[in-house]
Amino acid sequence: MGLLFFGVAKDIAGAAKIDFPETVTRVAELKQWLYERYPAIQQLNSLMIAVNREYAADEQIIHLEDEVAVIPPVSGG
Amino acid sequence: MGLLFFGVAKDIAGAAKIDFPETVTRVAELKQWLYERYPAIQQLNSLMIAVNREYAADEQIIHLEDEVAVIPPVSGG
Amino acid sequence: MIKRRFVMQRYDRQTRLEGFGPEKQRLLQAASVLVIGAGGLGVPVLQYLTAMGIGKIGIVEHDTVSVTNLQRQVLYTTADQDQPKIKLAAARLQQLNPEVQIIQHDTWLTTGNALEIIGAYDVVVDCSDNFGTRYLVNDACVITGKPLVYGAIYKYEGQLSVFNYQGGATYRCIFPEPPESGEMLNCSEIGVLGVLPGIIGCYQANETVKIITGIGTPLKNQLMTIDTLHNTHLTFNITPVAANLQIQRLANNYQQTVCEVNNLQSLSVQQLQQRLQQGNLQLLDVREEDEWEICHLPQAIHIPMAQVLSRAAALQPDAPLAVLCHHGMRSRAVGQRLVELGFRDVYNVEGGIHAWACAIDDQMQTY
Amino acid sequence: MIKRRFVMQRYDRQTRLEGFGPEKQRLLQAASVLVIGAGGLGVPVLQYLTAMGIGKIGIVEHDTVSVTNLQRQVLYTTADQDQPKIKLAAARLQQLNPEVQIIQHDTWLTTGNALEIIGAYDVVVDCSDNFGTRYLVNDACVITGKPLVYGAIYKYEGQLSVFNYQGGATYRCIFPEPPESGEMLNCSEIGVLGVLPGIIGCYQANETVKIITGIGTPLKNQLMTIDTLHNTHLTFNITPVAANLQIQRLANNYQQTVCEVNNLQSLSVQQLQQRLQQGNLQLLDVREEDEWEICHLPQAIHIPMAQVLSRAAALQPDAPLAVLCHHGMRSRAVGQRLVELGFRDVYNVEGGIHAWACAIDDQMQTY
Repeated sequence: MGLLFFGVAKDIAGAAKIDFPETVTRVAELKQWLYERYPAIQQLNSLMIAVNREYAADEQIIHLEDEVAVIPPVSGG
Repeated sequence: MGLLFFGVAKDIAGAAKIDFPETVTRVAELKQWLYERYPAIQQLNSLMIAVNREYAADEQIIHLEDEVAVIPPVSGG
Repeated sequence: MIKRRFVMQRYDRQTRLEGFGPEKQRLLQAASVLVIGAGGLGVPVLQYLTAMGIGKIGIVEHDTVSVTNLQRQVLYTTADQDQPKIKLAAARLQQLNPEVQIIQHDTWLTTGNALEIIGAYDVVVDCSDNFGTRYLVNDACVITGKPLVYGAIYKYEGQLSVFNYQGGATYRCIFPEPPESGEMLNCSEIGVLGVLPGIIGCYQANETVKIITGIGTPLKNQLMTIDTLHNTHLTFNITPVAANLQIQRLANNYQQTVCEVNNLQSLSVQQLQQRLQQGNLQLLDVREEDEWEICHLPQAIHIPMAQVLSRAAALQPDAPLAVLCHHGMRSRAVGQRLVELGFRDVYNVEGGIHAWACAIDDQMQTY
Repeated sequence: MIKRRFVMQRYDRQTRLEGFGPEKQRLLQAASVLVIGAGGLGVPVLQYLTAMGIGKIGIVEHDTVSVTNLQRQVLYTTADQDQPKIKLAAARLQQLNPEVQIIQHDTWLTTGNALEIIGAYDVVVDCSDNFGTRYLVNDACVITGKPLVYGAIYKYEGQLSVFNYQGGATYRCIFPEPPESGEMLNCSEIGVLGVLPGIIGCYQANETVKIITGIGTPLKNQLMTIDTLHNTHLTFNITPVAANLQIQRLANNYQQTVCEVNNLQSLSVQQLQQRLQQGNLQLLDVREEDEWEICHLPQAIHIPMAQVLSRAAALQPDAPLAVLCHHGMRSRAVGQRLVELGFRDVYNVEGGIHAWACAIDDQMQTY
């Protein structure tokens, strides 16, 4: 179902949605993949990954058909 | 997936969601069923029925697994 | 040159926004928007469109501020009661942003004026509160070719859409005809949580900006419902019906109603004396003939309680009206009934003519 | 008795609402809410909570009104520039509803005052604009056991949640640590569409009312994202992390920042004269030594342009500062740089000392 970007992650990735990287099978790997592909994302320090609308910890397994969201903190007020 | 009520239809039905009536197969029949079960709904005159988040005309067929929404007009401002 | 710099500084937080920029700001400044109603929905729409720098904003409103407005109409103050909303709104919006041209249409929208008023603007925002006006606005927008930003509320729910925009669906494409009986649905006797019109009105302002600037995806051919109790947002696709896009003339009658339900208010006899001196008050005495003979106030209209409803045509429903009896009990019942009949500004004189005799006029005969 | 009737009349549209009623209104009137920040998010939160009749509302705010606030902070007016927001907000909210007790905390929230201030309220609404304050608010709410209504915005998007409510998740359960470098993310140089904080702030007010009255389903253990460009609303389930609910003390430093980016402003020489007479202005002359010898103003601090950045410590970054040169060009460049460095209220003297000599002091030598 693809990878959805929010907030500044959308700006860094330059897209609201991309195809899910086929080599990735766990949340920790996804983060690593993101950091390598989009180094600026590392500056976020905290980055919420949600799989099928549920917060997903590093060890969680991701399937190709899952909807995965990449949600950074935002501070504006 | 059931029958969702909005606005005053929710008040008339006394519930936000009920099981879909098994005897009904088309939108026109659903309206008739609603008018009989909840006579006050007839006063609405216009009543939007949506099947799977799409506006549905009277002749449209409804399946048991569809999500059906009953949306009356509201006027508050 | 300095003026230009100043203008851009005010909108700096928008113009530095990627995808917005000075060119979108200029589109806002070149646009005109008509907001129909300066009540629950209209207040946030007007506040944010004014702040963001729309070039010209028209307001259609003919109501005065009532205390029951204040739990949701945050542009008005407690001291504003009985003042015309349109003047108050225009003055405060100009203080917020003097660069915006505010046009006051101090009237209800009618079949007689709708086409002319709506025809003068680029975008129409429907913030009215009754079905009659909503259908009138829809039809007039179709006839004049104006996009219509629709918002409506009920209890804890809201509906939003953008009608008649670039060939998209209209209000009549989802709700072809108004309810026959307004009794159950029209107006808002049911009540509304104060913040709900804030949410829906802000979305209306946002859709208006999207239409004017071309950013994002406006709710064309979509109806969005919002349930604020459970934060449920559903979007339904709707389809234009050709006949509804081809309306050529308005209907004869839209059964418009004036909707804010005013509760029966109270006047002390001291307040009554003051209001009578000011002269802007109808005074209705509902006592029986023999009581009236004993004593009465010279300004009073005398209609015994049992005849009030059949003779209500003798009273002006839009002007302030105080109801008086012996001790304030019968007058309360009559006042309540007049409010229900649609009288807009009704007061019960507490303590009745007996209190007047005791506190104001010790020459008056008591009984 | 009359007071009581009046109270209920103001809230009539809520109290006649099924599922709300007078008993929920009494819960609002018995509750106290702390709103941190009276800016983009804080303004709608304060307006609607005041209108709806919360018993006591505290405001934490220490900023003044800038012209760049006015595209979204609709409680303030163009004439309010440079005035303290907290005093303006408190006065206007009292006019809206004098029955609400408004408490002014005229300070930034710090590790020194957070626990005391937050501890005095039932519910906390975070309307701040920087990560430092957001983490401080979260931790202080956990320590004092207060539910936290969270809202934050970025460009066209918003986030909403209710943290630390009845054992639910906290801010740190989804974002354990703040970004290391604030450069990219902190504050709002990126800009924001004026109406976005209106939408998010109204939702925050709505969640606050839900928490206080027990109606509906607050966003406990949920993060809702709103994309206003496409009207996409997604709700993500989140899980409490036990350690985050057991914070016992605040961190030493939250790297709080003051966020509104103030643009370089302008002063005419006439305005400069007036401000110098009022005495609340630093005047920086950035011309070269030989120019200074020809003429200068007695109040000026003299730092030639090339040395300003290395000697900026001689200037107060929080107090108003006017920059002067010969014709107003060099001073513009320096002023811009000082704004970028975080100086909060910087003016370029248009026309420079030459304009002063021509318009104000014809005894001054020109060159």
